[in-house]
Amino acid sequence: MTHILDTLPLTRLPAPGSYGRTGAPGVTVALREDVAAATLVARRGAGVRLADVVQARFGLTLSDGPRMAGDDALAVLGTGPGRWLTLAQTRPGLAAELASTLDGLAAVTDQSDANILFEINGPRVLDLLAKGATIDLDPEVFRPGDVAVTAIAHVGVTLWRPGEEIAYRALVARSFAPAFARFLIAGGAEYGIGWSRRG
Amino acid sequence: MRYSFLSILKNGLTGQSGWKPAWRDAAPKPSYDVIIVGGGGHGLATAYYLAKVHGIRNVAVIEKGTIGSGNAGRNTTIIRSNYLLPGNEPFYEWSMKLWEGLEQELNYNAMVSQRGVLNLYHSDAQRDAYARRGNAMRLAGVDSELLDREGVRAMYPFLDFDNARFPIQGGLLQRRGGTARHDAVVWGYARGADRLGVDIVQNCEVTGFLREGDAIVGVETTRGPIRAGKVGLAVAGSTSRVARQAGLRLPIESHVLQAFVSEGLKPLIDGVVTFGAGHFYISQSDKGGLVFGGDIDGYNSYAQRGNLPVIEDVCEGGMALMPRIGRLRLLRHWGGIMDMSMDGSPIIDATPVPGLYLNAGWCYGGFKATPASGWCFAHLLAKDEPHETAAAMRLDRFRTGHLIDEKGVGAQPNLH
Amino acid sequence: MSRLAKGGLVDRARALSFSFDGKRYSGLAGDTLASALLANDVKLVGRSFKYHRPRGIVSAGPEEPNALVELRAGARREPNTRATVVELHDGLIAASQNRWPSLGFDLLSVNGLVAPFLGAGFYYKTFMWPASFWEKLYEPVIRRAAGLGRAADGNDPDEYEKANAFCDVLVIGAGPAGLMAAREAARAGARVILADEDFLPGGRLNAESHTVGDEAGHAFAARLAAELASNPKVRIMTRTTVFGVYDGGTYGALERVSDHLAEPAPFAPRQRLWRIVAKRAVLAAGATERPIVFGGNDRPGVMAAGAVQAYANRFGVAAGKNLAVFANNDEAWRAAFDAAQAGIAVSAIVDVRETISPALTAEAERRDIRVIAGGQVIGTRGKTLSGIEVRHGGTTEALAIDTLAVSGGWSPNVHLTCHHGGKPIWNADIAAFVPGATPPGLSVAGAARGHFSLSGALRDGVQAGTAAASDLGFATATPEIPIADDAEPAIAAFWHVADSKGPAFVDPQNDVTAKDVGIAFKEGFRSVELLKRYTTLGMATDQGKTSNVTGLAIMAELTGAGISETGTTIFRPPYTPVAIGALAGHHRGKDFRPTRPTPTHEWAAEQGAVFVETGLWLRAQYFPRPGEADWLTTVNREVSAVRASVGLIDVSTFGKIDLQGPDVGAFLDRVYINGFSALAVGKARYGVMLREDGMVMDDGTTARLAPEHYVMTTTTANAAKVYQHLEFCLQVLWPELDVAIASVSEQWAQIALAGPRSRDVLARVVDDSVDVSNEALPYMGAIIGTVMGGIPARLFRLSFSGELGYEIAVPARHGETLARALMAAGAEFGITPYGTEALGVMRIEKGHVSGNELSGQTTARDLGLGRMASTKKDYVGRTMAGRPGLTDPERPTFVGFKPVDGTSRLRAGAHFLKVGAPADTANDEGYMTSVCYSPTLQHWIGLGLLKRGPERIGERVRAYDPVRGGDIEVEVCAPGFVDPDGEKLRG
Amino acid sequence: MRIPCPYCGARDAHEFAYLGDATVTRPDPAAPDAEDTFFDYVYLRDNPAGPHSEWWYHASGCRQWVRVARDTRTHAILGTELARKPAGDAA
Repeated sequence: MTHILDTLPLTRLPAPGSYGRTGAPGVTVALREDVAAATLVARRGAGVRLADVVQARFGLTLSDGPRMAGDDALAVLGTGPGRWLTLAQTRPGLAAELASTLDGLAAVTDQSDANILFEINGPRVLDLLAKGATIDLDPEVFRPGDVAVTAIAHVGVTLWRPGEEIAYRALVARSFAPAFARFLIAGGAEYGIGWSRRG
Repeated sequence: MRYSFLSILKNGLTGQSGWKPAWRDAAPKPSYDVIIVGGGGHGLATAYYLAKVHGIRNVAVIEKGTIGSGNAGRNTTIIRSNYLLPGNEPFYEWSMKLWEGLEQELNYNAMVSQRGVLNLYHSDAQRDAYARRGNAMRLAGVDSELLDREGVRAMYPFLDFDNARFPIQGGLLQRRGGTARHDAVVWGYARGADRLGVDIVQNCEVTGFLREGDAIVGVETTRGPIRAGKVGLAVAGSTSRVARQAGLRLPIESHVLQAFVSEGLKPLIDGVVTFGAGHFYISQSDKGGLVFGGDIDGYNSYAQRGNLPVIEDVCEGGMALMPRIGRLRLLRHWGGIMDMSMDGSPIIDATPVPGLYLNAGWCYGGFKATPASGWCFAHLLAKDEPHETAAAMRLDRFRTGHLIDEKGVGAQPNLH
Repeated sequence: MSRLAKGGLVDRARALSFSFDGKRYSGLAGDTLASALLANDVKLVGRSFKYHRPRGIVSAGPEEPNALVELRAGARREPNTRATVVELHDGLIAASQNRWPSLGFDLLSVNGLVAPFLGAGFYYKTFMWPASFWEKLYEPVIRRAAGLGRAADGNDPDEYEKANAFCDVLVIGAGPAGLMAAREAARAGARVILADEDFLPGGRLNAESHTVGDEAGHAFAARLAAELASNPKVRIMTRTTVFGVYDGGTYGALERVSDHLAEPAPFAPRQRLWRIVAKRAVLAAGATERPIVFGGNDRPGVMAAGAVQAYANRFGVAAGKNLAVFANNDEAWRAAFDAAQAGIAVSAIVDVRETISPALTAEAERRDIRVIAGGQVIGTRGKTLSGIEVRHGGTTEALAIDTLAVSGGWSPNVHLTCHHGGKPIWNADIAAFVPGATPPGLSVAGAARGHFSLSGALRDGVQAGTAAASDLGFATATPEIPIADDAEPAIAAFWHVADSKGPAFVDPQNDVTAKDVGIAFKEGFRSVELLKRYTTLGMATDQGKTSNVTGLAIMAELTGAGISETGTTIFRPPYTPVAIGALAGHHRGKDFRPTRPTPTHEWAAEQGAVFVETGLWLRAQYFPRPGEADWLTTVNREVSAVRASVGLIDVSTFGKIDLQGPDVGAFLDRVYINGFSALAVGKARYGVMLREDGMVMDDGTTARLAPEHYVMTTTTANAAKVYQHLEFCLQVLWPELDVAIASVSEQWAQIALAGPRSRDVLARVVDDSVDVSNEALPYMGAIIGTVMGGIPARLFRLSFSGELGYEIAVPARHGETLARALMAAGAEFGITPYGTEALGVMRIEKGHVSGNELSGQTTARDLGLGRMASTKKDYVGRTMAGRPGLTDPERPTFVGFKPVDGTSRLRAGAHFLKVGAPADTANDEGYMTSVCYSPTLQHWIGLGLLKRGPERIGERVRAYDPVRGGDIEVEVCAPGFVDPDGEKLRG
Repeated sequence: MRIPCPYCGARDAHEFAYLGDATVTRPDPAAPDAEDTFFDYVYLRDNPAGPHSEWWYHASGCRQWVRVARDTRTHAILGTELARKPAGDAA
């Protein structure tokens, strides 16, 4: 039998459609490439002032742990000590805006093209993610707003849970995105995967 | 007793009643000319050659447990002399030559089996690196062949040539490489040394050193003090622990290397094959088990066991290279403690402490070195000068910069 | 047929057809292959390893030593599969193994005739004469005779996958103790995983006939399993073997997802490897019945008593028609009673004990079973068993039976407790090894801890589950302990009928006999470790589950040391063998490792590129055109096109690191051998960094985009390593430095444009505001601008090729657009896409070092870069680079080479010898690192490391390449072959 | 092996890259005995059987260098801390 992996592209993202078991999909994946992103690294000794300015200007609390604040319009994810990833769906000038606002407080690096965002939902989403994530994603453990920078199937992933819903976002480096897609489809085929692209 | 067809016939007819102990379980005497600490292959071989080659027979091998219970019994049994650097290659080739006559020398069948060691390459750069190595081997008078893809296919048609992530381009073959039965090597040397008068003292752990001034004149053990003219350490895996008792701090870390064996099978893999695009190498024992391994776990350890990531990494390599082994089963895995030196090569040298000699730093390559290690360490102990093939394996090379770094990864033992 | 008329947990309505050795049979849903074979009166199922003796089914579980089959066929063939754990499916195909030509008539059974000569260790004592015969004659014969089953005929067609699970309490084994432990932990509110290797939870509850309260044991198990299944915090994993205990509470487990099917359902894996991280674990793995060793004990029909009981109770199968029991313990009596209850004729119970519980003897009497107390079986007969010889009270007596149920007592399944080095402890009262030190977080309950009675197991399970939960802070209620109808069974240790008839097998699979243990004793292989290694005792596929204890007990008898003092070998993972494919999961074939496409991959594919693996990346290697004879023709064309006009290549794979902060300059001064703090804004500089041991780690260009903003490039191969090194320097060595770094390797696509017309092409893609003139963007200039109508870009004037060249970085999504725009802009100049081969040719022509030279064995000085090193500052590696061994002028040093005859092909990897010197190590003067055919010079050129190389320009040396038959003379030359003064670069 | 990363929480060891002994400190390169002290720093190790202080880099996580105290006989993790305090703690 030809396995589903043999039918998927190695160097491109898979085409929108259904993969694996037919019927209502157990997992749906939506890709977004239209999200502006920037890393934010606090200057030495400027962490407190940086948090104040971000709070004042963007209304977001910089977490000192792997947590997110904000929403799709503007979110900031803790990815390391004194280090955050900001994401925004409708702010193409995010990095420039941050750089000018936070001059002297943080190093800002545009990453809008560095990653592909995967929105992963559906009733079997946890079963699928368990096939790759070596962290405990139990909804009572990995709570709304939790962020994890981790590795899944040899691919580095920034994974978070935006809200109460059992649904996740995964940010994957552009060149690794096809490999991550292969992981999702190979593991999710038994549940049926609905695959789409947005933005 | 000598082993022969006759001895087997006789014992077969007499209900196997005539066999004698292969070696004496000796009690320690108060004093020896030379004490070898460590009853593994290297220590026993050293004692054997001290007695055989140098006529020094008042020798004890002191072992904290039973002989061969360390790395000698925890390796993947490969023998080869396919090294690159001039500091290593003559030594390993000398070892290979000793392997080639070992069984007749010892009157013990160690199942030395020269079925070839093939290192695969998957890129032009890797091919060039293997060419460099193969040519270095030829310069040292050692056999080597650079195979292309079809040459590899002819030997191992069932490797993944068609769907590989990193396609096989060819391989460096040493036909004289192969495997030997690791336990039998230990037993053969033990029996040989014993017959020449060496005392093999088991369950005797060294707890300290006897000193006179700066010099070491013996060892303290769990079975009492034993004096010696010279003390040689051959305790790879525990070198730092033992050497610390003599006040030495060494360019060595202890790391765990896992090894694996499958259930027994009818013959599948003739020689030794090493994957060049991942951490995996494999051979098949005469009993039919696939014996395989990969990378060290990568962290300091004395625990003789490793963890799943490396187990998975090794099996991923195995499946990438030979996808028909998927349904074969891993029967056992275990870990040995490697003396990882800071440049990936061993040390056979006198130490700054008079009377104390060091045989250490074998990384994951100690088994194949067993005969030459014993030979050269015996030479050093007997003559107080290095054997010509081990002259580069000095302890001070890290200070002087005369490193023997085959892999070129520098002073990071877990990368060697 | 030996299927009983009623009883058993099989589905009598669902018949399943299967074949064994080509013959068709029928079994029932709920059967194992072993129970189905027994139901069909198939008793001979395999041959032993060494003597090829006929063997039958011994057990009803994973400890099976004999009943190994090749399951399935072709590419799905699974050798050495234990028939006792194979769940029967419709259409199952199995074949016996290790026999020729047939199972019934195996020619290699002649080995048995010479068995007297083939004792333990005989291999070591012979086959040495003459030496050359080993590989040619002896070994091939041994190899063919050894082994067991055959590997599959093709690549494994099934998929495997991996998965992770986390829980508070992992319970291993769903027998009585496990079920109770899981129930208590779950009731306390813990997240529980209950894993069992069987397809039916219950363990021995399904095999025995006890009642719990007023419920049949198996009904009790089913009810409890259902209760647990309904709890959302509990996951019951059947067909799942926890095989290993690793660090940090990580357990390896194998779920046999599809092995009970002919082949996996669409999209389903065959097996799934679980990594279970558990805060606590309860090992409730039960116990394994041991044999008693006596002459002829390997004959098909000699079975474990508990197995006979399991086949009757669980599978509704009579293992035989006429049974005797040979035992040293009470449990076996229950097996006899259950067999009798199922309608099997029980001729006798032979118990080595003189004194037996009156309750048992009364029950035997009631069932009209003859009791032979103080008796021993001393021999057997029949191809499959037809009778035994019993010695008792000074006489011997023959009994005609077809099945002998043997029990030497039970060994707790302590395996997992040994995985962190714990040594089991001998408990003489129950004649068994019980767990010693356990891995952190793991406790043991039930029979696995030596509590062999059902009541004991239930009580122990309750306590273990409660303790695990309360240990984790869960509130536990006073537990309710179910009442079972039994007490701890009595046993008298007994191992070996010393003077029995015929070979007495300790390890039947490896054909290790009691006599072999004796040989090991005589020859001094007396410690358990040496015994194991010398005789191969316990090293077969069953890992000595039934033989280890017996073997060492016999050795203990010989040495006179007690079993306690003799000790046991420790069990290593896995508990039962695990398919290699499962440990690999999806990571095989193309998915062995991720494939990283460059931003211009699709464009390059359209251009007909041939791709090459560069680490995880796929890069365009060259772009063949129709009619080109070979790759060299293509590469020559690409190089010539660049040197004559212009070409482009994607260089996005280089590592790119953004550095910001007031201390970046000072930081770079410490990581590079040369200085960067004085680099002007808008300029780039080539830098070399060392490891702390003084060897070159990496090289690349770093540009200063703003006073406090630099961007570094690394080689493709070292991108991650350099980033990690920089973080080490910043976080560990110099935490006071205010430098922030971020990888921008994925953010920016970078395309190199090279050739005399490259400026013309560049000028057409940059926006009007950007001046790329020689004045505005001089050699080693770096500016920020926009291209293609507002796309932000970083423009660097760099060259790897030696030509006028630029690198243009744009956000990665625009990389492909940029490639197309450059192609369009350069069309009139014949712009040519080139690949890594042409890139390599041009850098060799130019004499740049690259990966082949950055071998980790070279110093900056070796590579001719020593003069770059600053003497005015410290930098990583400086001190160690000053060691005599690294500054020795005799070290091979970087130079160029060309063939003296002007035509010979050069080969990288060739070694240099003085002309006329013998080809040996003493004369080895270095080696060729890189070669190419130079279309510019029209001959082969090379780079390499030669002793005192730069002093020997013009000298001839031998390039010796015996592995490819090469031996030519080459002339040493300066490494820059093309435009050595760099005029093109600056033009 | 699970390493409790001070930032990310418990993670499998495969997410980390190992460097080794964290008790050694880069010496003063200007000191007259720098060659000796660097030799010690780069090459000599206590290599204890027991508690060991060592550097692990959380390569697949927060990319922090973590000082891990671990027993080399049992692999038990005794404690972890970041090599560098976060920038928020004003220096």
